[in-house]
Amino acid sequence: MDDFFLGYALFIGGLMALSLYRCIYGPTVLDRIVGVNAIGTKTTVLLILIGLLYHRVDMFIDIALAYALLNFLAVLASARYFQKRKGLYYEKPY
Amino acid sequence: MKILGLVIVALVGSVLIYATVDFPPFADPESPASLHVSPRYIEKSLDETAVPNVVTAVLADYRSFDTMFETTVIFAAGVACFLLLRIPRRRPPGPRHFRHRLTGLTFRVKDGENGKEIFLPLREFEPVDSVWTPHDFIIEKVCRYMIPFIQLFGLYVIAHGHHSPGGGFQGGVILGAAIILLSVSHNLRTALKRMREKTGALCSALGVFIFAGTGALCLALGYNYLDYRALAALLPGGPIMARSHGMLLVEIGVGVAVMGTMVWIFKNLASLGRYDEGL
Amino acid sequence: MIWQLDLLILTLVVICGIGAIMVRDLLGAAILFGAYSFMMCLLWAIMGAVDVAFTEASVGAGVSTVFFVSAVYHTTRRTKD
Amino acid sequence: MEDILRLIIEKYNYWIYITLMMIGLYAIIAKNNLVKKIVGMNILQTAVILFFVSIGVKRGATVPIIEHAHDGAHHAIRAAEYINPLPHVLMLTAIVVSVATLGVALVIAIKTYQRFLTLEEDEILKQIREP
Amino acid sequence: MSEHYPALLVILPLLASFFISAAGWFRPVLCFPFTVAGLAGSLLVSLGLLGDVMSGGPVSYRFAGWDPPWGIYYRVDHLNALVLAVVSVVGFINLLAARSSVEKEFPEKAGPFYTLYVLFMTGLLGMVVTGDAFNLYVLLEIAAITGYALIALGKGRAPLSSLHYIFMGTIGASFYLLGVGYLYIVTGSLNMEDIARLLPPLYESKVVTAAFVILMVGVWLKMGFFPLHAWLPNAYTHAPSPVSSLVAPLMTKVMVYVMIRMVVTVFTLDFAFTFLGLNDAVVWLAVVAIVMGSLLALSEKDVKRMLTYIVVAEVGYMVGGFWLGNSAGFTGAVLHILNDALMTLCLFLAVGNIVHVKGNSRMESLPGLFRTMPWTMAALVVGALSIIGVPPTCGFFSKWYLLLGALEAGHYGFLAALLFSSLVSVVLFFRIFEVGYFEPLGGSHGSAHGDDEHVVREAPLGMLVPLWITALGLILVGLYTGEIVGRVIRHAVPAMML
Amino acid sequence: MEPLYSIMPLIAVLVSLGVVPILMSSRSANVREAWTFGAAALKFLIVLSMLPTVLEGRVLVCTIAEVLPGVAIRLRVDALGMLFALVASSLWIITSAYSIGYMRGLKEHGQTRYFCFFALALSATIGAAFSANLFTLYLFYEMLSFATYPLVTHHQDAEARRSGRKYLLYIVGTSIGLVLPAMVVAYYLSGTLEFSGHGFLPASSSPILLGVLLFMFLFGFAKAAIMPLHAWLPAAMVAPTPVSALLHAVAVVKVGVFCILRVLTEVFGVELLASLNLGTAVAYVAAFTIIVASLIALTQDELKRLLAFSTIGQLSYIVLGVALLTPKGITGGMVHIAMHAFGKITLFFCAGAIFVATGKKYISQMAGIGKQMPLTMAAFFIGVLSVIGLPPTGGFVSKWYLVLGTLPADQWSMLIVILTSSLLNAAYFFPILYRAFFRQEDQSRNDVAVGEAPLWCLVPLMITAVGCILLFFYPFIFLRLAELAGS
Amino acid sequence: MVITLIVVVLLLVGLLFFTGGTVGLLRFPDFYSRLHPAGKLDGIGVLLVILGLSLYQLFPLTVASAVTGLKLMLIVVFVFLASPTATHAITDAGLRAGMEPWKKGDPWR
Amino acid sequence: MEKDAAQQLKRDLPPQREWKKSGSAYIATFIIMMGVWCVLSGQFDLFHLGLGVLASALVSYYSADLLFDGPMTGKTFRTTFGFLAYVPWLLYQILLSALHVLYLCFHPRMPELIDPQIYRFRTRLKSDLAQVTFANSITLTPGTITIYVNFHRDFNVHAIDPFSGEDLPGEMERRIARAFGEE
Repeated sequence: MDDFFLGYALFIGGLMALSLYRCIYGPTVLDRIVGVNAIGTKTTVLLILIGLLYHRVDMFIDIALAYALLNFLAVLASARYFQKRKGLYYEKPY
Repeated sequence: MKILGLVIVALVGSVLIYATVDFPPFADPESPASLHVSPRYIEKSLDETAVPNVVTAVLADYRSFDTMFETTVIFAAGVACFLLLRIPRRRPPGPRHFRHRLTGLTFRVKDGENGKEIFLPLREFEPVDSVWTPHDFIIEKVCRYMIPFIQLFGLYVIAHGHHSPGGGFQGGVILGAAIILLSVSHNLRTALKRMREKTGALCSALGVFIFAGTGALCLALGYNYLDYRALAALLPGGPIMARSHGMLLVEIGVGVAVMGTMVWIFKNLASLGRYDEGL
Repeated sequence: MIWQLDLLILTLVVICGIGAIMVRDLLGAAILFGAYSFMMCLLWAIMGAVDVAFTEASVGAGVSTVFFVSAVYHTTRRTKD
Repeated sequence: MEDILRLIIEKYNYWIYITLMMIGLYAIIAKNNLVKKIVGMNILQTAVILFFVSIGVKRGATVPIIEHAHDGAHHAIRAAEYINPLPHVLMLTAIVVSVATLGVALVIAIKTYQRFLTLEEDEILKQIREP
Repeated sequence: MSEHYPALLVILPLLASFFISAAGWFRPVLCFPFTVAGLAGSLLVSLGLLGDVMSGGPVSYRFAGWDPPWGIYYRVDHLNALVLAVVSVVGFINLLAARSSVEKEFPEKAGPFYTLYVLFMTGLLGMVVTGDAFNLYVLLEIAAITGYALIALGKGRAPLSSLHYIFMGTIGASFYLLGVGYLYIVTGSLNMEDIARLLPPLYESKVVTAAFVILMVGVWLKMGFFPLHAWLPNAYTHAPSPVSSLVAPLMTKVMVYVMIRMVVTVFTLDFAFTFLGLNDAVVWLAVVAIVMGSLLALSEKDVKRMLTYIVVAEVGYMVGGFWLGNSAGFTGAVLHILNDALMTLCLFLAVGNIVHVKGNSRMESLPGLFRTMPWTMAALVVGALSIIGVPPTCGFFSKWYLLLGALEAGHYGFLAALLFSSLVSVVLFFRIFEVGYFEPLGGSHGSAHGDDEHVVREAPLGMLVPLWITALGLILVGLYTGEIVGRVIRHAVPAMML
Repeated sequence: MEPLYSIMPLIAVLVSLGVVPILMSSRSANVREAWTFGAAALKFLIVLSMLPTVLEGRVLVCTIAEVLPGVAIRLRVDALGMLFALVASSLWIITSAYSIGYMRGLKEHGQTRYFCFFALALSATIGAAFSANLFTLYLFYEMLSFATYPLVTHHQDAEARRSGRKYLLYIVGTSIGLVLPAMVVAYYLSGTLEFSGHGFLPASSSPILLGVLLFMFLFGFAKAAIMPLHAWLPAAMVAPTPVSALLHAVAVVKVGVFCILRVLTEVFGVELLASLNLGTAVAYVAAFTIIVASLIALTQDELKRLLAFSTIGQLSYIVLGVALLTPKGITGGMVHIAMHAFGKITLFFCAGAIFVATGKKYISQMAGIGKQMPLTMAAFFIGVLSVIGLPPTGGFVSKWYLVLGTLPADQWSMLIVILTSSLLNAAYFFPILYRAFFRQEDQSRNDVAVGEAPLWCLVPLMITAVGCILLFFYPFIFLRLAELAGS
Repeated sequence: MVITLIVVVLLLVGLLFFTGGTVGLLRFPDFYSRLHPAGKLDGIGVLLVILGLSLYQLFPLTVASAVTGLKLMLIVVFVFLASPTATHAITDAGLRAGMEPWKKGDPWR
Repeated sequence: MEKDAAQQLKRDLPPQREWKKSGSAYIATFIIMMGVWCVLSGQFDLFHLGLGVLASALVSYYSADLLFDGPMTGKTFRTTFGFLAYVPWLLYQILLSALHVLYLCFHPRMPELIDPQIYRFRTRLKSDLAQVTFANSITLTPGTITIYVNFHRDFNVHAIDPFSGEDLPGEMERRIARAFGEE
């Protein structure tokens, strides 16, 4: 079962790498935010999987929980940036 | 500059690589680092301090002096942000901008005569920031429901640092994040109403004081600084449990300090020290 | 220590780091830095440093990105490099 | 050749920390934007943290939280079963320090911006030179 | 109580910081008394500690009651006892002088200012007293963060300078931490003496060499040793005067102390001097530092900025003196830590007074200053003479030992650099004196003003008194050099150098 | 003989230092001058009180602080120091009086500062005279350099600034660049800096090193104005005349020479110098200076500059005398300190008096001045005699001993140098006298008949002139001291 | 065994959703449409995966493992609370920042 | 006429949200927090429970008014149960539309299939909580995102294709109304 979890975790890691593409090449900042949000969700899962691989899942849940609770704070703050009437392209498009 | 950067990076990199050649292999259980000091921590900490989380035991007891200064660093950062950004003012400014809720027009209200604040009728007008943000009750509502849980979680993390990962710092950051979330989802004024500037600042100083004071208490009781065994005279459970409880006390101090400071720094950063409106 | 995952995440960390440095927008840099700290958190977790991972999680998700965003909010997003 | 390959494989974690360190260092020195430099500074600090945490890793060991029954009875603890906790302790402190530095650095960057209305170092220096 | 001195030394200011911070919110008037109380406490303790060490040899303290390699361990020998006394004395004197400036420049922020002041002192004192390599890092960061903030408080381009300081300081601290990590990876210990015990069989290891190099580079960055000094002049120049007179005398000196401590206690001289044989190269680097520092100082038009370059040169003195690797050089370096702290304090305080009265410290604002601010300028002269190395001010004696050390080591380049920098200092300071002594242009010399003309516009007494305490201290320390060397520093000289 | 521990030397040094705060705080010119006088008299008395002890051949010692291992700040009154201190302190009284007249006559500014630094400089001079070791000597030497700077630049104009720079460059530059390392090397070689009658440098050191060391000292003490490091002295003549008089005829330059004497006799020691043949080398340097300075003096028009070059030459007599390494030569050199001081100060006083009374600085303007100011010019004449070394003035005594000194040393060339230079001296001094007494003044330029200088100026120069003559008849104290020092 | 099978199936389905989310994130034309797969499919994925994992670690059934299971479900609850809010916040921000949604026929962004 | 409309609108305005603390809210918060604490803690000895009581009391003291706007009534409990009953249906809906979006994601000719549109409609839900639930439900359902809700209760919904967006508000609104007792 461990091997399965390992493979699974690796696959999710691969998906994270793909999401990272959006983070880095996302044409706008909002795309990057979306990418980071996706990565954050996957991180939560990955943390629990790591816990299972260590056979100490109870030690890792707290971290995952913290992520679940706090992950959207960053997204909210970045969204707030645009809500405060700052243009998407602040000075010039890059 | 780029070339200089590359040269320096290359120099440093070569030194680092040079050193790495002689490192013990990665993850080697026989490396010197794993054999000299740390085994004792792992093997004895449960017996000596009754704390299964070795990291916490080392952090808050064996090397508690480090941790005290870590808290001090945070406190210093808070004071530094305050010192640099805060624009001192006799009276905090009242709401200056009001938005007519029906038409969506924003009015800027000056102070009346003798500097009295003017409030527009709150049913039709709402006080807003100078830069209007949509009154998004979805975010507000959800955050309101989440904040108590986040706070509880933060407290849980502080309290259970002995048994699971976590401790004062993590819990403190989570507690602080709860308040920051309140500020981000509503507005800074709401957060300020919940936690005044003075409270936050005092929290961050108080946390350091709790930590240092615990140590000083041990000193006063005739033991070495931060030697929690001294607390056995005040708490039930003998010297080993006294260590455990002393650690909890210290973790609470760290948590309080970190929470206060995080909120303090955020408020300063978000409002540029004006404390009227922010992110 | 799970070396396969470790290796994967290490690569991602480096990519995130380079991305955060290279992106030509400070808000983007701040957000990528958030991603970087996620990766770091995973890395600590993989190496079994749960406490460090927890700290990185709470700091990276809760505080440092918000600090960055508010700093950028009050300054500018413009960057030449 | 084989030696080099073994060297690389045996210590892959250390190579990555060196890479990160160089990225951070490069950013601090060569980047023009102050916030970018701050990002680079944090990457540098994380690189050191990565190095320390890598020291603590042990093959076949578990997280340094001792498994024990709640009644206090536990079998003998062997150090090899648990990851070295000391680097973790140190790095907790280092992370805290890096957060504190980040806060102060951002505040000072904001102050710089307030004074010069730009975050680009060369523009600031130009302003200083030609007041 | 006296067995708890090493702890109290650091704890008293730390506890005071809470009270200052709280007083800042409730009764701002009390901030200053609390600060004075905290620092006076640690001053007394440090003097007591010095006395203990002088009478009874090294003192040690185990925090939380754990034994050295496991718990944190403080150890005070003659070297740190001396530096501790210097640090606390300088910090205390400067505090007294700071009050007027603080009340003038940022009265409403006195609370946080004093809090940071005290924390800065905590960090420095801790750095000096600690016996644990990682603990040193944490304390270093406390001192650094408070230092950044205090420096950024200045006007003009201070934030930018402070930001550069942050970058360089962080690189330095990270390098230091990395070096400690390298040591940890091969020895598994963080306690300095423990590392030193474990290190000898590992001398051949590349890790130790790299650790040494990277650690030294980190420390040098922090102290502003020559090629790595670029951040220092700006940061110290643009800081508010009470801050620059706090940071400039102390930070670099303490870092020099850290360097000495690292080489002597952790790596041991055997490794640094015999095995690596880097000493000649470092001394040449110090020579370059001294020469370049002096020359760069010559090109400056602002007195404060000039002083910062002198600080750069002085760092070269100390580093070079230590790396000469003989008893006289070591004595000179350690003595220079003491002397230079006092000298720079005196000079920066004097310049602070000028800034307080004149608003800036550029050359244009100096003319006629000897007439309007005679006391300040007189103290400036004393400080300058000390930098130049004129007996009986203390600067002469450290220079004497350094010269002797250079002669013993046969390092004539260093000798020449010392003399050269002294000569340049003469030019530097007499340029200032000349400007200050001669009247402003406009031909008001000669018999235009008679004798009874007294246009004295001095800094407040609160700033003058500390300045003069320092200036007299310079002479007193000079006169008691024999005592200091004989009773303290001689015991600190490592056995290998004797 | 056992040294006598006494606090008197310290008091002698500190007396003038002690009046500085009083001078600074008092506003009335009269009070200031009274205090200056008092201090000067007191100092002279203190020095005088130690004279009998010294004449007995005993030594007074006072240790202040042990600053380096084997090196203390220590005062010691021996014969040579006594000789010098006696000259300096006695002349301070006279100069004080003269200063009052000069400063008031010209209504100079900054008189408080002037008197303060004057007192300071005197302290340093006495300190240097009583130094027991090289370190203490260096201390006071530096102190003197810095204390005289404000005096030299007293006028605070562009010229003063220029000369001040030159002054510092030469004096401080050499003392830090040459004396300090030489001192360190000496300490390194012998482990002590304490003066001793036979020199403290170990004879086993390498001769080349010793030679280099000697020349570092010789040129390092640039106050002695040995060529080529003499240029500061003419430049420093921008100072007010009393300053030039006291400091550049008595204190500063004499301290330089005094230092060299100390180095020659008590650091190296006569035997060591003789064995290495270094004395001759020094003598040649001195001889060169004597001749060249006299030749340059011939071409000068400004009186004070001429005097300055004359001083350069005369100083080298002293060095030359000691460098001969014969007892008579040493005695002559040492006595010449006193003799030259009296003679030269008279000349300077006269120059100042002329300037105060007429405002004239140049020799070419001084035609017929002897008729207007007969007393002054008479004193000038006596001074000239003394400097040239003609009887009945003190200068003859010292020159006589110098000449005697050359004989056993078989230094014929030196004898010729001395005689030639005397001739040259005469050659540049007599034209002035001739012009003053026998040339008609230029009526077109001077409409107003000018009388003598104020009394405060006149009396001191008369006293010194008389002193010159008295020293011819009663040179015994100085001779005794010099012989004590030489033995 | 059955449990294992269920767990595996749940995980695989979750993985499918994750994959879909990522592919959508990469493929969809503009930022609004990218949010659909990224924000939501991931949420579903988390639900399924955590359900599976909590089921897996529930055995052997003890108090501790039950609590752990509950905690895991708590994560899901919070993700389901936070994720739509975050999505909503981003879209709102995008619209206010002046980003036009992609219409059929517009060029690819 | 227009004036009347304005009056009407004014009456419809939601009252200014106020932060009221009431005893029942404290108690309810305390109980909820204690329950969550037990789940989080997993240790049921006296010491940890005592800490839990302390922590819950602290949280309820500090933020009871965040969790509950006003005093607890019977309606609160009814709403809670209604909401719990609504969740399974929602999950089912989410799964269904998730499959649809999944299909879109993997479809090779995806660009032709999707047709993003913004739907606007006015809901009849009154309470904030119900509206938030509705908005979040819409967002949670793949294929639709609530962009903005103004205080006229106008929903702006972004749908990825007509299939996802066509039956809004529809069934979902009805169920939420039932759950929150606004039938």
